[in-house]
Amino acid sequence: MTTSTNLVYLIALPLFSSALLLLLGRIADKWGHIFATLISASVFAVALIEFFAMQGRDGLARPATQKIFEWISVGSLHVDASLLLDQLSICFVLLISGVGTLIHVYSIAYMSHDHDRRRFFAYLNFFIAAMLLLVLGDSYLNLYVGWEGVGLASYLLIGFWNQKPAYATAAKKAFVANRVGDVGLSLAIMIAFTQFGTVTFAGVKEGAHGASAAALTAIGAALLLAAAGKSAQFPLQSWLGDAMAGPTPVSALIHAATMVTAGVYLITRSNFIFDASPTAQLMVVSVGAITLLFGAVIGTAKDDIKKALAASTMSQIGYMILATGLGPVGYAFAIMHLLTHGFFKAGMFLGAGSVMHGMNDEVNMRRYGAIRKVMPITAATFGLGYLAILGVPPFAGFYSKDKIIETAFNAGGAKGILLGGAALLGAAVTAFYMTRVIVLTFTGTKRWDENAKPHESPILMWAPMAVLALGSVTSGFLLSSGGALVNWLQPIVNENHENHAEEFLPPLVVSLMALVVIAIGVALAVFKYRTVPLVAPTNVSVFTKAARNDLYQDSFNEAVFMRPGQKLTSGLVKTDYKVIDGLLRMIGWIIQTSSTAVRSIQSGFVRSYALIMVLGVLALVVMVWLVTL
Amino acid sequence: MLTSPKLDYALLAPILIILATAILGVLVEAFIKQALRARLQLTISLAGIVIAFEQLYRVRNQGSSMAAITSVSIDGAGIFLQGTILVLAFVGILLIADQDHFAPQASALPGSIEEAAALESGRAQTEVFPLTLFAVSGMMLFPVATDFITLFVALEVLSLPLYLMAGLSRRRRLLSQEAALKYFLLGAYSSAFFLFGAALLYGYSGSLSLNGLTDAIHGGGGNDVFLLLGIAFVSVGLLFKVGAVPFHSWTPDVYQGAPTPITGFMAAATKAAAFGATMRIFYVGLDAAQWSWKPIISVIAVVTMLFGAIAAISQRDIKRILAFSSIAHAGFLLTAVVSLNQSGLAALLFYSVAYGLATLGAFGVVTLIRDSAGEVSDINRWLGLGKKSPLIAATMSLFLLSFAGIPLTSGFVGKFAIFSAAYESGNIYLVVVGVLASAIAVFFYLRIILMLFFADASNDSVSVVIPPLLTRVAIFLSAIVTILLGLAPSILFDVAQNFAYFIR
Amino acid sequence: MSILTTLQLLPLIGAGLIAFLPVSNAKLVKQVALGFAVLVMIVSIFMAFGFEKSERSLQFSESRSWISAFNINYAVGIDGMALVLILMTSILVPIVFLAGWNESENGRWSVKTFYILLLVLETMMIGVFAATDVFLFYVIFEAMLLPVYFLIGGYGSGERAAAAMKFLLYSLFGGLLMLASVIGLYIISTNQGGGTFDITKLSELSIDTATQNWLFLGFFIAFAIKAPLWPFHTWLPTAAKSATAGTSTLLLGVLDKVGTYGMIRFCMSFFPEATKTFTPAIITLAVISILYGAFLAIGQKDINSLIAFTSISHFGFITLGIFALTSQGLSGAIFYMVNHGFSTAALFLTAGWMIKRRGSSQIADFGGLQRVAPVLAWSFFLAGMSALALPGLSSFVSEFLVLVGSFAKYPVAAILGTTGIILASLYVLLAVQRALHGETPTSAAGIIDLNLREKIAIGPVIAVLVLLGFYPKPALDVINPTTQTIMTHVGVSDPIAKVVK
Amino acid sequence: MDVSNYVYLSALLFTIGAIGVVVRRNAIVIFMCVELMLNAANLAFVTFSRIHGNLSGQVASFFTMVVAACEVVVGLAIIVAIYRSRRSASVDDASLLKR
Repeated sequence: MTTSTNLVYLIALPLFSSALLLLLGRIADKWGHIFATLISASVFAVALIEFFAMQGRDGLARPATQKIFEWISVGSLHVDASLLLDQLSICFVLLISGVGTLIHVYSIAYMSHDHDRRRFFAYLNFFIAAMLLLVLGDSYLNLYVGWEGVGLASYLLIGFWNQKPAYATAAKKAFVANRVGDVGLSLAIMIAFTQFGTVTFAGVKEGAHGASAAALTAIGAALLLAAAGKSAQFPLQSWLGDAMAGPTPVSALIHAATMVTAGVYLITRSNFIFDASPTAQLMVVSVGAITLLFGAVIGTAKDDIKKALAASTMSQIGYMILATGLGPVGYAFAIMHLLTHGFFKAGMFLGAGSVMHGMNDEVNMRRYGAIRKVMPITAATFGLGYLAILGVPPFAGFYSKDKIIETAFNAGGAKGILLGGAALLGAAVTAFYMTRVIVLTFTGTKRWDENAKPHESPILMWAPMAVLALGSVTSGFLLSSGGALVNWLQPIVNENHENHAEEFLPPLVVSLMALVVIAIGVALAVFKYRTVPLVAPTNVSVFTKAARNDLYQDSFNEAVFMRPGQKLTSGLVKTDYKVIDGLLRMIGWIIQTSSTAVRSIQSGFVRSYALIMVLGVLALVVMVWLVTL
Repeated sequence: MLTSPKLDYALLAPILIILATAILGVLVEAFIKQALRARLQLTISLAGIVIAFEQLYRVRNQGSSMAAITSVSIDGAGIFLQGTILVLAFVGILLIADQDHFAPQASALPGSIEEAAALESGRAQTEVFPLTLFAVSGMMLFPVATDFITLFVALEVLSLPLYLMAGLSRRRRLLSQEAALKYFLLGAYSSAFFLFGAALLYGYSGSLSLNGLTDAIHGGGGNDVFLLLGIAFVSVGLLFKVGAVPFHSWTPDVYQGAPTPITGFMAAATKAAAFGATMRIFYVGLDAAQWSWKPIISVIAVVTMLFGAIAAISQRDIKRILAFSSIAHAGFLLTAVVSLNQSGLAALLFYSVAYGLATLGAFGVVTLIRDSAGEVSDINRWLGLGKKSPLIAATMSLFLLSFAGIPLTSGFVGKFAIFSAAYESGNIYLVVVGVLASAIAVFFYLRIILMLFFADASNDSVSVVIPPLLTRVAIFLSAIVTILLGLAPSILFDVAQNFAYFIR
Repeated sequence: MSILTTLQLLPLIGAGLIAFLPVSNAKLVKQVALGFAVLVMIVSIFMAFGFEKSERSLQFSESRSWISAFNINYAVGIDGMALVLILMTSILVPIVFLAGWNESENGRWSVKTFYILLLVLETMMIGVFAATDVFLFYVIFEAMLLPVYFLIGGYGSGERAAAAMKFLLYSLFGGLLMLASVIGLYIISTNQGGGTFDITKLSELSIDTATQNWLFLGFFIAFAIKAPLWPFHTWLPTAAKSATAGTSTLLLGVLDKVGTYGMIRFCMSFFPEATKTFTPAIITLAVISILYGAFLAIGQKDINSLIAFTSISHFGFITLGIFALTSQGLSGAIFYMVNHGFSTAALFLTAGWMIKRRGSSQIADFGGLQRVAPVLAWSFFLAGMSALALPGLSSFVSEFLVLVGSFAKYPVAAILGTTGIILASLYVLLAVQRALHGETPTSAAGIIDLNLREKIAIGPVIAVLVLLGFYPKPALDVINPTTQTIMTHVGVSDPIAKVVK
Repeated sequence: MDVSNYVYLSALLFTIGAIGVVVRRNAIVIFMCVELMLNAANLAFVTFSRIHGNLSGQVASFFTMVVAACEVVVGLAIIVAIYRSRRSASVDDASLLKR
């Protein structure tokens, strides 16, 4: 363990620049975007410095910590605002700041016509700060701060154009769904504190050895809920598609490359919990497997290019989650897929943004077609990303995805076959829907309006795309050559150097199987989309309908949560007035009524008053008599 | 050899001075010419009260002595109550001084030519002053009397003038006369019960004095039926005077019909005197038989507190509201009676000053709110007065808050003292009921404040007259004391505590 | 003379001074009032620096005999809890003055009266937290209702008279129940060698179980009405709807804290056994409040009643934390009180500006405010974020402490409470969406942004929320010793982590 | 004759008076019923005085008579005044003050 003094800059720089841009207001309009981009770049620089410094250290000295200040200290609960940069977090830091900087650059051009560009960059920097805090926090609570911070950033950015009610609603939906997940994280923290008396990763790890299975499973389940919320996993997946309301760079950075993968980070970071609880692991792999298919199926039916990519993201994160549930060997592959995915998916999103930029913000792929001719660079970079996500060797996805499928099969027994089968099937469907995107957008015949004048994007936009495409091509090879990433992460996620003793199938066979199903998927798509009608056909199978409707996830949520919730709310509002306040009014009414009744005794006749007195005397006498009994 | 009885004139002097002043007032009424009368009567009355108070102050340390052959016991509580009554009477007379409230010739037929003529020529009679002083003398005697004859005489001396005074209103003569009639008939009725009860107790003990009664109870052997019936009947007389349920019926009608300054004086001073006597009879005479009357008085206290609070809610006439409020307060004071401890007595002493002055102040304010036909006691027509004359509205609110027992007013301290005495004596349920009744009562006090301040003025001619100087002084004094006793109750409470004892 | 007495006297002197100013010169009145409020703030901050946080006993104590017959004293003194609450009060008052510079002008009475009432209220608000004599506390507790009553009834809007009445009746009812208990305590102390109202001495009495329970209830119901807790809450939305923004701020931000403060200061100190007996029931009420308040907040159409219901939810959290009886829960609850004060201030003040500009308090009448008045919109948004306890803002720290503190002992309650954070996001974001987002309706297009005075008013509030969110240590350091003292007194200790390292 | 019979008689008289007040309408008659009650008390005083063998009771009865006389003065004054203005001595007519 090394102490560092630089870590705080990673967060402070973007945070303060964001605050500055927001506080200065319109004064900063002219230079705000440049300033923000420079800050992001400098964060990346700091990250690189730290990375090389870490590489220079060996073994146990690699992780670096920095205590900034004592944050919360009550009773036995001590939480410092302190940061931890270890082999795992540095991967994220580099990804976030690297891709983040590229997207800053891209956005300068993409948002150039927007009146509020400065605000956009402020949000972006805020996101970077929060995301870095998420991966750098040394305790679950610090992580939680970043966790909700990125949620807020995501909310702000999805709703960047919140003058459109639908966009504002999408933002709100994302935040609320994330909050459901946050409940999970809160619970995990509470259980951890109750069990271990601490919420630092190190402390919990230490305690996990002696903890009961039930406690560990509970923490695991809670963490999984959190991950599902943030990473759009089943059953909290529904917000991601709507989140595409945000500007495309946001979709690329937050809803593809970084924030949505935070769930994977969380589970990987908590490996000591999951490794000790098979039940929790089972839940994780189930969620991963379901989501990877779920996302893939939705992806096949989306005509909105961004939503198709979003479904794909969901599915790909499903792979990562699946991998994290596979035990110590899986984490590294999950992270590897996360990193490669970060390149190719961000690249593709930026590509999509580039297409939209040239097409008057048209997102319907049925109105594209043959765009490669007018936007060759975009088409090329997108194509490279496409190959990467399919898992065509030697592109990045091949190295990461195949490993996950292979590890899934190796899980053993029926579980292994099920998981492996699901992963394999997912690969086939991925091939289908990604090919569909390519066919609909870049090849075939042009179907766009006459007034749309597609043109290649400026260099500020295509350069980042190119860099990411390069990553899509090379990252897989680089990360896996000589087990680079696996070894790098081993001290964190696989201390005991576990390996699956027996292989269900030899790696080569798995790769071949994967390639075969991918080929089938591609072929099907190419065949099916020879011709593309401008309007989506309506006489389609129930499956297509279901896929178009996101497998009815929104209808389900509406029917099960939203409408009953609304009923409950309006019911309670009525109850509050009628019952609770009504009870009070009733007391008032009773007093008022008895008061009116009492008035009638006061008849005004002196003789009746005398009679009352006589009755009073009699009552007194009776009481006296009673007392003496 | 016969010796003349030792009367201790010094101790009796305060009462005698008031009586003498009253008689002087009668003479003035008879012999002094019209134009000077009112002013002279006022001067004499106030002077008499001041001198009486001065004498009382002089003998304040000679408490614990019996006077008039043990018929009167000048003890701490007695002196304090006499002082209280004098103070209340003083303030009351300041209010009464505004002759505008009184019929120029009470005996004249309402609306008759004589009445109009008397009014026009300014030949108004001012018998109200001596009447007041006679009543005061009775009130002063009532709480110090130690035998039933003296008690009865004092009761009548205090009551008879009040019956008349209730009928003296200048406006709404019929109502005023009706009030006088009701008050008189019911008052006489209750006195008869009191007297018969006294007779029964005499039958039980063979003695007319409270001490003799106690001795007899201790000694036993008497006929318990006489004792119990006697207690019941004597209680009727006392409970009538304090306005406890079910002997309260006269209160709202008389309060409403009587001239407002008289209502104020009556409500404040009678309550002090009657509770003083009640305390003495129960503490000194019937302490030994507390098993018999404590439960009954407790029940009456409970019923009275709740009844007063609830009944007031649907009232719309300020004087009737204050009447029911006084019933509720009688309930609180009965709580102090059943506490049967020194704290209860001290609380009662303090309360009678605090409540009395606030009552005088409140009725003083009522006299100011008028239209062309005289006072407006319908609170629906008080709407928005806070806008027209904030100071008067604020003063009225102060008194109402004191009645409601809101902290920083004298009423709160009084209530607190009474409840703690009750709690101390173990009657926790009385505290709880008291608290609930206060909560109900708060409603109608606050509603008046609400009407004064938060409602818009109704479009009619109700206005606040510019107060005559003496009324202003009376209201001002009451308000000052109400606040002062709220902020620094010690100045009076310590005194009350020192004086809170009876001798046997 | 203790600095606490000075603190209480200053606003009174201010009020007295204002009474002699001409009614016509409203501006001068406001300036003098603001001057005194700022002075009080400075003195209280000065006091805070002199506060010895390691010291467990009461500080800046002063005691003078008041009503000797009952051994009632004017006794003041503060511990950490009282200190933070007094600080909050003294900081909020000038902010309220500044924020509502013109809100006194459409009232039933003069501007002068408004500020006299507010300054008197400030004296009482400081006094109620400083009092160490139960009688003194009770007196202020009840008396401070009156200025608020007149502030709501005289300067509010809508059904203000009815709202003021409901508020006062409800509070007085609770107060009277408490009076019975106060008297009970006094009598018990009399029986145990010397009647007293001194908090410290009263907490050392030995009271039998049944009596403890009854007396506890007397106090607790009063505080539950004040706080307010479900089902004693219905006065709050009505009051908040009618009161001016400044009054609402002080009512919910400070006055209602007396309820939760009292639960700690009195219920727990005097009746440790009863506290334990009633804890399950109270925890249940607290959880119901959290969820109920949140649901009702979601269902509100009026922006002020929405804020009121969010507060009911938050008071649920505070109560949960208090009665969880762990150091995290208790410290969290105390810290929550402070944060809620500022957070609610931000909400009410910004909402007040919105309402004043738009002339309506219906959320539906707003829209697209972010485009028209960005600073106002941002302020409201941040206030909303504070209400939903966003990490980085101080309310998060306290909400987390409350939940983590109660989880150890009452896991079900804590889990249910945690779901409240989802509901919180709903009620805040629904309002934000309706008011700030979407197209700007033409009727709301003329809304102008905050002026400099308003910015100066809201700035410190948000700054406090952010600063204490990042660095709560100064506050927690002061609060923690109080927490420890109370826990020791009640006789509970924190649950020990199951797995010991 | 047994002296206790006088006590019974006084009780009877008192009861008659008490009931009379309730059932009669004429103010004068009501007032006379009250006087009857006072006299019943007097009788009781005197009887008890005899029983106990002291004079206090007899003294009391003298006082009562004097007081009753005063009461008559005041009472009649009021009744006459109200009769003059209402031309009726029925107490039921004087019932404006109510509720």
